[in-house]
Amino acid sequence: MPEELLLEVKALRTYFHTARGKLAAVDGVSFDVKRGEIVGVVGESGCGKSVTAQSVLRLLDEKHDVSYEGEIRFAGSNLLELKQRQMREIRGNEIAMIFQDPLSSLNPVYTIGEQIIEAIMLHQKIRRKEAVRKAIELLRLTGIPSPEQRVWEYPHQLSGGMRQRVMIAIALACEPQLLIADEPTTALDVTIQAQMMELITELNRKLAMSVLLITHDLGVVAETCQRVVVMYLGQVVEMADVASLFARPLHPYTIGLMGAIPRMDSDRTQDLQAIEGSVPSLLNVPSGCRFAPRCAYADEQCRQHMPELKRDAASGTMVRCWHAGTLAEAFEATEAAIATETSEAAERAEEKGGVQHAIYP
Amino acid sequence: MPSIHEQEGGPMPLLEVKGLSKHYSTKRPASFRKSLVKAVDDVSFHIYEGETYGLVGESGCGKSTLGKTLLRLVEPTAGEALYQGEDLNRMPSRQLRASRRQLQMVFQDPYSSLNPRKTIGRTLEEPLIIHGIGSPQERTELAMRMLETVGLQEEHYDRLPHELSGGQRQRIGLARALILEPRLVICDEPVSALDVIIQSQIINLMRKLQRELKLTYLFIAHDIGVIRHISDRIGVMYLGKMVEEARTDDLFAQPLHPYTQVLLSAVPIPDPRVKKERMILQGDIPSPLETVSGCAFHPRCPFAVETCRKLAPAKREVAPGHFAACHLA
Amino acid sequence: PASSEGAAAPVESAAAGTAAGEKLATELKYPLAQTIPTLDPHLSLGGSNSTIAVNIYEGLFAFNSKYEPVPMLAESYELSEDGKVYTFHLRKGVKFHNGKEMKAEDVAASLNRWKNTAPRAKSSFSDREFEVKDDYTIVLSSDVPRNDTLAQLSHVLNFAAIMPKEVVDAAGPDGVTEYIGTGPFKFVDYKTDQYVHVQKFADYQPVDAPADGFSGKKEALVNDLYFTLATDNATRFSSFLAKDFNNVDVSLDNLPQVESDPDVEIIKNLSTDFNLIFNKKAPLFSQLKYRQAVASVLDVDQVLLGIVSTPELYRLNPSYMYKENTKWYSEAGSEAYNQKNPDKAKQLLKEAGYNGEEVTLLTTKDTGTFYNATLMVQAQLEQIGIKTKIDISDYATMLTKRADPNGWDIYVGPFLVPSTPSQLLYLNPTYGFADDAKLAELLEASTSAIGDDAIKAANDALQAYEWEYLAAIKIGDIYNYNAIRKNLVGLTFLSNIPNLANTKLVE
Amino acid sequence: MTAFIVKRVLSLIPILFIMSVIVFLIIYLIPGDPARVMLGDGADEATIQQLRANMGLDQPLILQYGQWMGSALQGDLGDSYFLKKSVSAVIGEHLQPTLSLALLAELIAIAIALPFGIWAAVNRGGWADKALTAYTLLGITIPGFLLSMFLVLLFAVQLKWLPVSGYAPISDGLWNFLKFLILPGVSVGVVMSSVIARIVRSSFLEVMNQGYVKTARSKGLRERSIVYKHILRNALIPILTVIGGTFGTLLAGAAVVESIFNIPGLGQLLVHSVSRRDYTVIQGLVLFIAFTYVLVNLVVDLLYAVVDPRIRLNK
Amino acid sequence: MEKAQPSLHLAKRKRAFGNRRRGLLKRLLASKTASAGSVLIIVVAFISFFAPWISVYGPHEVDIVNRLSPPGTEHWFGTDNLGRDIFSRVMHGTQISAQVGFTVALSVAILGLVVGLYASMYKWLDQLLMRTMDALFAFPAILLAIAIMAALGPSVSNLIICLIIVFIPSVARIVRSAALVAKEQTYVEAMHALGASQTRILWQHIMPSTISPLIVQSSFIFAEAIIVEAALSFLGAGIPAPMASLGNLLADGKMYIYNSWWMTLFPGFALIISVLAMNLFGDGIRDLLDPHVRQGKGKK
Ligand SMILES: Nc1ncnc2c1ncn2[C@@H]1O[C@H](COP(=O)(O)OP(=O)(O)OP(=O)(O)O)[C@@H](O)[C@H]1O
Ligand SMILES: Nc1ncnc2c1ncn2[C@@H]1O[C@H](COP(=O)(O)OP(=O)(O)OP(=O)(O)O)[C@@H](O)[C@H]1O
Ligand SMILES: [Mg+2]
Ligand SMILES: [Mg+2]
Ligand code: NI
Repeated sequence: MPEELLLEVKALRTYFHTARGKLAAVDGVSFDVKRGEIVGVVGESGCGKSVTAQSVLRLLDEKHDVSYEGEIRFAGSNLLELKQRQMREIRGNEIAMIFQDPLSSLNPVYTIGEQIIEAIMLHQKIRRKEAVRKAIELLRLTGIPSPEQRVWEYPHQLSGGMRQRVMIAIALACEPQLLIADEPTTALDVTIQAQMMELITELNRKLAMSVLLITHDLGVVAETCQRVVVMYLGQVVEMADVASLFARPLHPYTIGLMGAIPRMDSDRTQDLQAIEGSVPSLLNVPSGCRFAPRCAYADEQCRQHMPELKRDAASGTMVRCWHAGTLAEAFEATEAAIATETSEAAERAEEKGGVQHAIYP
Repeated sequence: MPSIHEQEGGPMPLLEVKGLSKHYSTKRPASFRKSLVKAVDDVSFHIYEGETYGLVGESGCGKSTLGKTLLRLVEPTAGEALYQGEDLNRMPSRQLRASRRQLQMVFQDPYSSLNPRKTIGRTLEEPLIIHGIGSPQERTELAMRMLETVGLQEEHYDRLPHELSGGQRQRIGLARALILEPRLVICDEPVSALDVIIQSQIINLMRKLQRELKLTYLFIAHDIGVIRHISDRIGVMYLGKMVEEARTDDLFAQPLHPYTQVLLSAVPIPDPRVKKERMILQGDIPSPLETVSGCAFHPRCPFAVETCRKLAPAKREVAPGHFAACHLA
Repeated sequence: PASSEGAAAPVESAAAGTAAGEKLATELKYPLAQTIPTLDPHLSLGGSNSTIAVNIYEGLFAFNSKYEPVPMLAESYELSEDGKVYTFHLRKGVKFHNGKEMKAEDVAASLNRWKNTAPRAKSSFSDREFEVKDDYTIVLSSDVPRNDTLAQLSHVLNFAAIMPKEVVDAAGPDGVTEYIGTGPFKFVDYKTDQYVHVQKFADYQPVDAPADGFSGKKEALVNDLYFTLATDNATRFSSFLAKDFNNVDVSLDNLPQVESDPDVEIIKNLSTDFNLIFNKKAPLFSQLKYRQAVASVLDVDQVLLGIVSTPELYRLNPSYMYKENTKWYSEAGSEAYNQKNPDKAKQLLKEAGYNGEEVTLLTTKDTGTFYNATLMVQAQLEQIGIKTKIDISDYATMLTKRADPNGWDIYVGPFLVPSTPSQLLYLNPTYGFADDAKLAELLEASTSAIGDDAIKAANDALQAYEWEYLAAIKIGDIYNYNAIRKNLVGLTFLSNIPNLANTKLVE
Repeated sequence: MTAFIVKRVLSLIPILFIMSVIVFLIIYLIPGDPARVMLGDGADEATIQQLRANMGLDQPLILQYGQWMGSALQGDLGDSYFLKKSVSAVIGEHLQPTLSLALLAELIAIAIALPFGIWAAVNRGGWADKALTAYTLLGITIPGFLLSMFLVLLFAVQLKWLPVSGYAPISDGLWNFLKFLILPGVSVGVVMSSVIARIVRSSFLEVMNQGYVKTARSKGLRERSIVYKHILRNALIPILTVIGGTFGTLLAGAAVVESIFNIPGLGQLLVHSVSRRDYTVIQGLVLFIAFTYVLVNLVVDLLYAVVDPRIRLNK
Repeated sequence: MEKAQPSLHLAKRKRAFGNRRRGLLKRLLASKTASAGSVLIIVVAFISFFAPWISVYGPHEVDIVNRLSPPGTEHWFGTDNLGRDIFSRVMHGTQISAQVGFTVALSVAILGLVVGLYASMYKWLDQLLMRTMDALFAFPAILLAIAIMAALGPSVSNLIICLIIVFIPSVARIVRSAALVAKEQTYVEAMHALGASQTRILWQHIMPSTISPLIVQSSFIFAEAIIVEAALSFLGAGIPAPMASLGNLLADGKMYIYNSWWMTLFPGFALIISVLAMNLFGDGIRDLLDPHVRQGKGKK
């Protein structure tokens, strides 16, 4: 049932109660993940991706720090209404998470093996010896050399990338239905990154594991995701399937995002393209469209009124912009130019292909 | 932009590394045998003033260790690191502390490198206080300006690290390194947690600072696009060793070492329409825990010949300014 | 328990006073409130020591309840006409715990060691030696008559215990290493800081006289006797409540808890006297006027109340002897006792030219009573304008400080009950450095007097002079309460030392 | 590791040496001497001096020290003036009760402190936390003798479940041994537990918000496992230190409780020895306590490295 | 790229700067525990300071006729076995004990912090300092107290010296343990990279992680010092007589606990209040320094 909704986030608001006041880090986010689907989440740093992810698992300190509003439906039940004990059944079992910060997310006083084994034994009824074997296997899968030995090392003895892979291994050990991966490959070199994404997509295919992939690497998004959610300042600004997003981004922020990717063929003497200005403070959000202060196309309407997330008739993309339609056309023009460049680049790569094909028959 | 320093007979390099090694010995469980991790193994290179030296390599190949060893945050096992002709490894600690004003580091792990008890403002002012720069007022002002510079707001001044997002923390790390206006900054993945827009802003900023202040960067990153954009020269590390070193354009035009070739082929392309054939490395993944005879890459190298299995290749200059450690290059 | 009544035959059918049908316990635990510095009876003055020693050892004589010496190991004695030569005839067939028969050589060795080590014995025996005449006869002679000889030999503190010669010869300076006597109980072991275990001595030879005080017939009515150390008052009392002990000293605070218990008898024991000692070498109190000033102001009721908190537990007594000690009790000079006359005191101070010098009161908190008494005295001194300071330290430190003529003025403390004036330490230089020719002379006269009337006269003169000279000021005598379970039969006390021979525990 | 232990044990030698000198000096410094105490109130000066001479106390300090050191080096710590036994035998006798009491009390303390402290930390600000504050407050302020008296009154005198006081060696049977130790164990344990519980709470608060706790939670671990496995071990170092400290303190003897419960332990021995100036015993005891304390701390330090692999001791 | 925003006005920044400082003070006041603690401390200090004026009886004034009288209008807290007014004695006792406890706790905290921190930093110092601490610990308090009192004379300050020596090791060890953990954190490495001196790292970055256990331990030592003082007093090595201290009062009360409970109850109560005040204050400070707690204040 590929169309079955596994996770459905509806108008989620996550508030932090700080000394400076109540602060909505996530402000009305809605999206869904279907069973077996890989959904990418991209967005400006600090826009609330990690908070959204952790809200789904309700990992934030509800006693003191946060409160939620809205609905998070997972396999039919609203997670926000569950008791902590019921939540525990879901965590790891149904939904697993890879954290963004690998060092502080690993317990410094246990070997990585211990931490992986713990996850394995928690969800699979097997004996420890078997679990050890599995842990080593998982490490091997994540491309960590000499896993038999590494498994007994402590987090501080590993490199940044290795720690990240340990996090991945822990999450995969749970064999969840939904994997939330918060920037799982930032510390990995491209070869290992590719290997990791391969691993994840394979599990996705084989076990119909859904993935919510938070990343900054649009390359990874393009290669692995089926749908993409674009966030900006606590809100979803655009949501589309991957092809149409890259082909026809509608929101000016998304357009800016596409333009800022450093390309392999860019002019190195030039500055990279970037959207001017910075994200406004969460304590002081603009009343209208949240992107308006930085948007080149913003007009009075944008500054006064917050646009709703609406379906764009042409592409089926959900977008939060008053000018979605007009902007798309403007983008397509530039896109065409880039497309030719890319295909040229691809051709060039093809020419040097001798080497590559020699390696990979 | 290749700079004049790279030409033969140019001025003295700002940083010259000779035969630097860092070996960790770790205890194996259930046995008293110790094993040696050669995290950095006999690495030599140099960096000129005002240039950006990009460092790429497989995860776990020793890049971070190299960076930390250079600044003597971990004591090297062997070798020297000459900063302006003076060996950092032999410098008395007082002098070393003083030179650290000019040598800064951005840590790979942004959260744990920030003191969880200090507000962001305090963290940013700390280096200024250490080196006795400015009055408290000026320091505050400088810190606030730095916050804006890296795309954060004034409100973040009073926050604590755990109240920030990953990318925000990373920017704090960068801001802390840059606030001293150092001469050499070792950036260990300074932009990995940033979205491309802020990443672009930061990279542009770093380049601007470099132009204005003649900053020198040792830039460790996994994002080939970023590395390519910012670096003047690039070093490729594999298993603790420097396997290739060249000017950026040369490297991209003509990668000599097979590992470099694999690396470049694996770069994901941000276009769902292009389905690229990626090179996936075969063979056993090597480990710095085991000593491999011959070339460290041979177990995975498709071209490996008998010599590769027996003899470790030395780094040699294949083309002008283009070094590689491969028998076949 | 009721079931045992009449069923079992008495363990000790021969025991004196054992009623038919009684079942006697074979084991008795007796609480000891203080640690035992040494088990050597000759060495120590401590009460704990004597409590144990009187069961293991015996002397030539023992006090009866009137503090009169009664022969114990001695069969009889003779005193020469001039009162200078004592001849002691020993009982025959008395066995030591090691099986050896007691002979004159043992007695001479023991007593010569005793007189050389025991502080109390020193003044009266320094010029005399116990000599062996034959196996069962000992002779003691001196240049002057010594009317305190028998009392000294009877006293249970610094006990003139008789032990085998070998033991005496083997003794080091810090005491004997074997505890062998002739008493009704033999020493078994001393578990440091836990208990001393003694056991009925089967070959014990009692004297054939009624038991009175420590004199007369003794019989061990329990097989095993444990002197259990319980230094904490509350613990001792709780153990009594829990029936671990069958007798215990009771503080005023605890009294209500046992008073109403029909199984418990509360008895009052004369426990000690209290005296105020002057340092006669101190700048102020070397002058008689100052001592008189203190004597004038002193309100002993208050001080005694301060010590025991209830009028029930003290009695006024101007004599340095207990009233019970009929031979030596004297009320001479008692006008000076308990004057409560601050005006006179102030006058005396003025005459003496008191100028606000600070008076140091030496005390210790190791036993609460010293301290409370000192505080009360302090309050009274301050009342007449004497500036005071309390120097409080632990007991050992206090002992050392007191031996030093510098640094203290007044010390208030109890004195283990003397039986003759020669044992009054404050009358000689030991305590407070009394240094007065007339006092020494009168003291000498009181011990060398022969005949009851002569003794009484000499003693009255001595005490009258002491109230003039004021080496010390008598404050009074205090009692303590003892709770004794009714099934503990026959326990008596003398000078607050229990006599456990003839004591039985009915189950 | 072995090198570290060896070095640490060797470092004992100078400590013990310096301590022995200091103890000697202190003993010389404080007034009072064993001869006077032994002879008691009213002994005359000559006798005292004679006994002092016989005990060798009239000799110059250096000479006394030399003699003591000489035999100490041969493993002979001298004889007790009062107990007529060798010091090592005396210490040996008093060690078992103290050790038993210390172990039991520490166990009780930990059994109370860990769950209670954790519970309070997890419910920071809640009523569990307030209960802990009240408990620790009472635990630390109620004098040991009061608690002991209360326990005795209730369990020994009223309920008659346990004996009032005393001690039986373990060779008398386990229950005989334990029944004497339970009440003193509890009264010491309660005080210790309030010391430990507070540090448990505060250490827990330090680490409870770390990232790895989130990771553990996201694995679906039960809260118990998270607390006892992940948080506890990270919070353990200060807790271990305090446990080590309290245990060390207990090994030096709990004089008050020992005296109330009549347990012939090192604490009583020390107090008695000090009060009667049993120099050789004091000397031996101080050195012994120093020795055990160094040992306890060595174990604690070794545990640091076991608990937290990042801590390197021998570098 | 040129920075787009106009830089903030200096005035505005200054305001922010001021805000931050005020925030700290405000937080201190806002912390319920800390302010409750401070209030209690002030009350205790106030009462004990004005004790001579509040009570009609002197603390050493004996009145044997009225000994052991229960609390009433005449003697609010009753009298002791010598007829001394318990109220007055408790007030004076609190003053002296709080003074002893506080001085000892504070000095021990400071000294223990220094010793523990430096021991954690240098291996050779560690050996030297911690072995010294072991040695200090091994010295029985009684022996030390008797010796110090004998050598320097009995006085409150000498008692304090003795107690400080007794308690330093426990604090030093706990500080060291926390510092050993903190020292291996990456942010400490980062401070090295910035060129911070050892001293700075020690005091600015490692020290804060030791504060929490330090405060917990010190607030205990406050109570412990008062109680140990009682034990020492009993051996004549405590606060010189006839000064009243809470410890002395409790020890005196022991003899009369069943019938004259007021001799124990009131000093005990005073002790609890003083210790509670210190603990609350300590807890408040601890919470202020905890980054997570700081933030959590917002909810509700
Ligand atoms: N504990 C907290 N208290 C207050 N604010 C917080 C807290 N945690 C996060 N925030 C704020 O919430 C916003 C969203 O944070 P989040 O971590 O979700 O960002 P993100 O999208 O994951 O960014 P990045 O890509 O940089 O990781 C940020 O502005 C951050 O500063
Ligand atoms: N403290 C340590 N003890 C033991 N081994 C260590 C230690 N630190 C690093 N290593 C090992 O050194 C090697 C190099 O690590 P390093 O962190 O330098 O890699 P890196 O190139 O930075 O990798 P990444 O890109 O994943 O961050 C790794 O094998 C790692 O396990
Ligand atoms: Mg994030
Ligand atoms: Mg790294
Ligand atoms: Ni250049």
